[in-house]
Amino acid sequence: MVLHMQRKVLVAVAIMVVAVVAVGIALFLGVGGVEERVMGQPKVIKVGVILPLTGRLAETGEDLKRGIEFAVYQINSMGGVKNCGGAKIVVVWGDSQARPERGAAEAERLIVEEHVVALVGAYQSAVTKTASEVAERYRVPFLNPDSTSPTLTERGYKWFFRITPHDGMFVKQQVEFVNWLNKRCGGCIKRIAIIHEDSEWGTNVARLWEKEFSAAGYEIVDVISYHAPTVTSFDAEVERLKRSKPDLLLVASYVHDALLLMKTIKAKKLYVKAILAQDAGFVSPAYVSQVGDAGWFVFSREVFNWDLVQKMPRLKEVEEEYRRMYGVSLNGNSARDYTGMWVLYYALEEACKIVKPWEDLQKFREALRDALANLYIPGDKLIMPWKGVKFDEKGQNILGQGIIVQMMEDGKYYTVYPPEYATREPVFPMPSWEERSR
Amino acid sequence: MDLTVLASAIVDGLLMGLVYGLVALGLALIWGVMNIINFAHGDYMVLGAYIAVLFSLLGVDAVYALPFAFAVVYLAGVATYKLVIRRILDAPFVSQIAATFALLLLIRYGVELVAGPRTWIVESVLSGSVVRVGPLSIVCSKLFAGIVSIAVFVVVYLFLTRTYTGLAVRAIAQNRSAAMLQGIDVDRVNSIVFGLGVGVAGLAGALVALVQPVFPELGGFYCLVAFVSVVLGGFTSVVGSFLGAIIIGLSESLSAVYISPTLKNAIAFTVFILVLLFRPTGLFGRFGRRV
Amino acid sequence: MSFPTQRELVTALAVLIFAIAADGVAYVFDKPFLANSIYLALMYALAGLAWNILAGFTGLVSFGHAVFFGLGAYATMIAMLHKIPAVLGILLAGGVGFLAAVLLAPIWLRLKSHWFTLATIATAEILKLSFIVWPAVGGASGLQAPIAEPGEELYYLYFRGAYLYVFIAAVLVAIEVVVLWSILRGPIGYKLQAIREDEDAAMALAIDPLKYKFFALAISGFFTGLAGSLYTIRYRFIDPFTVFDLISVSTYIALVGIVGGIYTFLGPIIGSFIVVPAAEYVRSTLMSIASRYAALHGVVLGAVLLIVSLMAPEGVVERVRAKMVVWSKVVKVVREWVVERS
Amino acid sequence: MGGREILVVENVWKRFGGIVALAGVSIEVREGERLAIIGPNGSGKTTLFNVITGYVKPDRGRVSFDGQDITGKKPHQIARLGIARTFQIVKPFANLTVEENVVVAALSRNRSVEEARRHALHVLELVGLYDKRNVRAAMLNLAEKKRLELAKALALNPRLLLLDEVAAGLRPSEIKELKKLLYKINSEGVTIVMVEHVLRAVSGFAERVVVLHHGSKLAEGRPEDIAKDPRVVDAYLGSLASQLLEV
Repeated sequence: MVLHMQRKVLVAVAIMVVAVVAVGIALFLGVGGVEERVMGQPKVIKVGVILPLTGRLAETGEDLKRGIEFAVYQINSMGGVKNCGGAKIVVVWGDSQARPERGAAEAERLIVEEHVVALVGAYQSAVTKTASEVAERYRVPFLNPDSTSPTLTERGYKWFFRITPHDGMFVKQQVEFVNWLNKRCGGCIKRIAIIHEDSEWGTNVARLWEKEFSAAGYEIVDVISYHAPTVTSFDAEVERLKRSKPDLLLVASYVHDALLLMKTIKAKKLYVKAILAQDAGFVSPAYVSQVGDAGWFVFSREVFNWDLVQKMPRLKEVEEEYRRMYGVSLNGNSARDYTGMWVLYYALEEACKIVKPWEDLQKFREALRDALANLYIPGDKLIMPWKGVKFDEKGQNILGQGIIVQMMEDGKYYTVYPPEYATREPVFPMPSWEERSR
Repeated sequence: MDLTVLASAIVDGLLMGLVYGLVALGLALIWGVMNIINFAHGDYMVLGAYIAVLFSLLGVDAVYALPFAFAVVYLAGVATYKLVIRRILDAPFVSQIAATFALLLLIRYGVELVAGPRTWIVESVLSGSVVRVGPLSIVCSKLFAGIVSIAVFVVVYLFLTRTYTGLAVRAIAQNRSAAMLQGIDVDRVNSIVFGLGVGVAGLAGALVALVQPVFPELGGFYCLVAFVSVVLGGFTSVVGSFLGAIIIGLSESLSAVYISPTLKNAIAFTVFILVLLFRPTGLFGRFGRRV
Repeated sequence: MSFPTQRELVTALAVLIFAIAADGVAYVFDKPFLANSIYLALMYALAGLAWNILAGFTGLVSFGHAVFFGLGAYATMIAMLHKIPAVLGILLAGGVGFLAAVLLAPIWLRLKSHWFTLATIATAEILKLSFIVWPAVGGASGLQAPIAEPGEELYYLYFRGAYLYVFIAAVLVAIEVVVLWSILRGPIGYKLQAIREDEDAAMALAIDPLKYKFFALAISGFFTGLAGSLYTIRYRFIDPFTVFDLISVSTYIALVGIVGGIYTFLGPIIGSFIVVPAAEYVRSTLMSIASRYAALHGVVLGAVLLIVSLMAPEGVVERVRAKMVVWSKVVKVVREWVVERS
Repeated sequence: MGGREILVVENVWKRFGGIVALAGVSIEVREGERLAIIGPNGSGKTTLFNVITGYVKPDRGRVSFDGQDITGKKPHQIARLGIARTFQIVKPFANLTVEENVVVAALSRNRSVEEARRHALHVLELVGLYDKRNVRAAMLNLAEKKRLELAKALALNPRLLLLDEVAAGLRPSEIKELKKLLYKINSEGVTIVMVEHVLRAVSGFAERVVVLHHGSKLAEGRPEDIAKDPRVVDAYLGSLASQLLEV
């Protein structure tokens, strides 16, 4: 009996070894040979879009998705990609669930199973990191409209293109903005304090702030970090800020910590001449609707603002149609992803001149990559407050820029900088808490 | 760092510690009586917080939500006991962990399913106002939360020491089979204890909603803090856990100022492991044991 | 009873062959999603088996195996960044997991039951927070491996799709299965189970509990470290939030063990191949029916766990086996009855 | 009778909080002897066993086994030296089969599981549990569990066997059978020390009886003499009247 069993085990192990070796050889011979089959139906160009459609960022994902959908709707109703015989763009969605490894798996699925010509996404920098790595591996263009971590374009990728400005560019612009403000009050801003959440984003931003602002001659008097998922109180931190007496407070926060911080600043009556936030929590709908007067006169860096319609005729048109379709306004997220899809469209037109995706998919992807690398779109064709779109050798759009907005007493943000887009004059320095309660 | 910052950190730590104490107290009570670790404890707390959110959405001041938060979560606790906890009282340790962990997932994501993943802020008459004591400014809602915590703690303490049911609870904590022999309806008392334990946490949740924004994962952090407090307090001691929670609150706010806000939880956990190693009976092991 | 039987070994290896076969099918039909699910299942099976040598055989229930998983993931990543071949990186991950277990043993093993569990959770959280503020390992930004140059694919185990990775994972699990199986059938298996059942009684039988717990913890750390390296070689980007996560790492590792059944050697493998693909499937279908509500996934997971812990606390494997015993008895009775008649 | 001293307990003290469990107990056990230690509840019998087997560290005093000082050694080290014990509250490995339970013990003397299993089956035959070898230990009744406890101890091949109330809870017929078994074991050269609550359980078996009371030795001698010793009667009376009736 025992012997009998042992023989069974031996046989099983033998089968296993044979199977393993066989499959192994098969797989190994096949490495690199994963050639995508030619797509069945012509006249369609498939684009993969990876977004956090479920999970913690599902609400943001919804916004981003609308931006993409709307752009695709406009492109297709204008007659599709003309150089490809009016082929319609079809979006295949991938859900990152806000997790890096899911993003990678979805990128793979879209490339291999769905045969997309390019990937667009993926909002969070960590997810963009893994998803674009997969794209690089498969030699598929990855167009990123919405991640701001500077490291993304420092990796030397050849298939990665970022449309949005990154945090480094934003910070440089913020320094310019503060210089500009400072001129208005005769150099009243000298001391700067920073408070930031401690994930990759907040930490990077704080590091850049420290570097750029000290380089510009400001004194960094305090840098405070906190762990957003567990923060329950800012009392000690605000007390510390009161002591260090900064003229300007720089903040990088997510939603609930931003709310808690502003409420605490109000309750403890911490006064600084200006507070400048790095969007994120400060421009989220949940923050704007709930912060109340604690959030008045706070500046925030933004990529987009509702009042830009007054300054940009093209945006006005798009915004009205978008509102008719979805019942909500464009915001920084939907506008950037909308722009991303249009940028891709211009590149598709160029690539289609060389080869059609249904003739040779991989060759088309290469053509698309080249088209993106050589692309120039002037600012007046965009709905973003940018000078245009042009990628440098790292794949970063060098013509993008941010704007600075300020929350006024009606609880809405207004653009105050750069002057050519401003709809209001900045309120600066902030009125004191005593003046406000009157 | 000067004295005002220190004093402010102490006051803040103390007040947050009192709220932590309410969460920890219920955990210790359940643990002491049923010998069950309720991994979902923090999420029952969040239930209470969402009741406060609901009140403010309906336009009622969230302060009035406190008794309702307690009552609703108490009932939820009794139901949980009857449906789940009762069946795992004598189950292997792994099943107990798995079951309460399952409760955690159910409540946390159930809440997210209903209320969405967004962050809510609760307004009340107290929010925004400040009490000034010398150079210190104390946020009113936090002061209120601290005072209510003390009051609730006193009520629970009196319940355990002065009422018949309280005596029964303590008898079961001492020796379950002996209590059963004396004719105590262990099952009924257990259901009360579980309801009370999570109910107090629910009340703490409503208090938390007054002082900080509310979101579905909020409970995880409070639960960990409660565990640490309970360990500090000598495991099953209600009084000890309450004191332990205050220590955690203080150590947190002080380390946030003097070391690093990111590491403040790491410090709490380090304290936790050190206590387990060197004072396995907790800091207040003998004081107020099993009360 | 709970000793690994030969049938279990055969079944385990059969599951692995099946996994590789399914991987082959996924490859032929270009189904990276399927291959990825298999890969994840193997990764969790690797860690789950390692977890279970503690929980099932020694009675130490850890909810902090992210410690070893995360350290293993970081070890492999750092090895890769230093241009060390990935195969060595994987071994290094095992070594780091082993070392971490050895260093933690004096702390963890002084604690029992709940306290052990809590200490494991706390340790994982401490590590996570420390890595967040530690710039040398990338801090909160995490680390990403560079793209391998053509010709370096084998050196860095850099492949397209999950297909070849599944193969690597299956080999690692197979090694683990054979190693653990032979260890647990021998004297050590008996002694570990004696410790799990009653430590005092085990001591009276000349068993040094500390020695064997230490052994179990070290082995567990080693293989969980390997599982962490699987994460790194496949996804090539890690950060403290992902690899030290309480839910998607520590809890999932325990979950596959609990669902499969902790008193059976096979449990974690079966559990992993039930839970992981099911969760992946539920997720991908949920997306299409209720895109906003990933929360439903959490609720479903909670419901499954609750049902298993209330209805089948012994795990799925034992459940099925019990059913099969009943069934074979029925068959036997019927057959005898038929034989008698004829 | 009359071999050399195999176990020497010298002036052992143990205090738990405010309670003195052992107050300077000294006992010598000779090789091959059958010794019984009796005493009323709380007289320190089990604590004494726990001190000898290393589960409890004495505050003062010394325990030596076969001329070697074993005070402060760990239980598993002491078991390895050849002292086996049973527990008053039985401690079977509930989820293992009877056979596996004994194999665990036999593994302390055998390298391979196969050898250990052979030895275990032999012991199971001896204690009469052979037929139950494939039953989960949790399924046994109390008498069987006590026999399993004994089997585990025997599988260690001990030189000294410490039995903590093996007779308690058993029916008279079962006790008789147990005694027969113990005689047999003893005749093979194993020294036996048993702790019992009452004298009757050890009469006719023990060659010598030590009476503990309030943690110190009250009397020592042959069973017949002990039964008549007025101090012993007083001790039992003093502790609990009803217990006397059992004597």
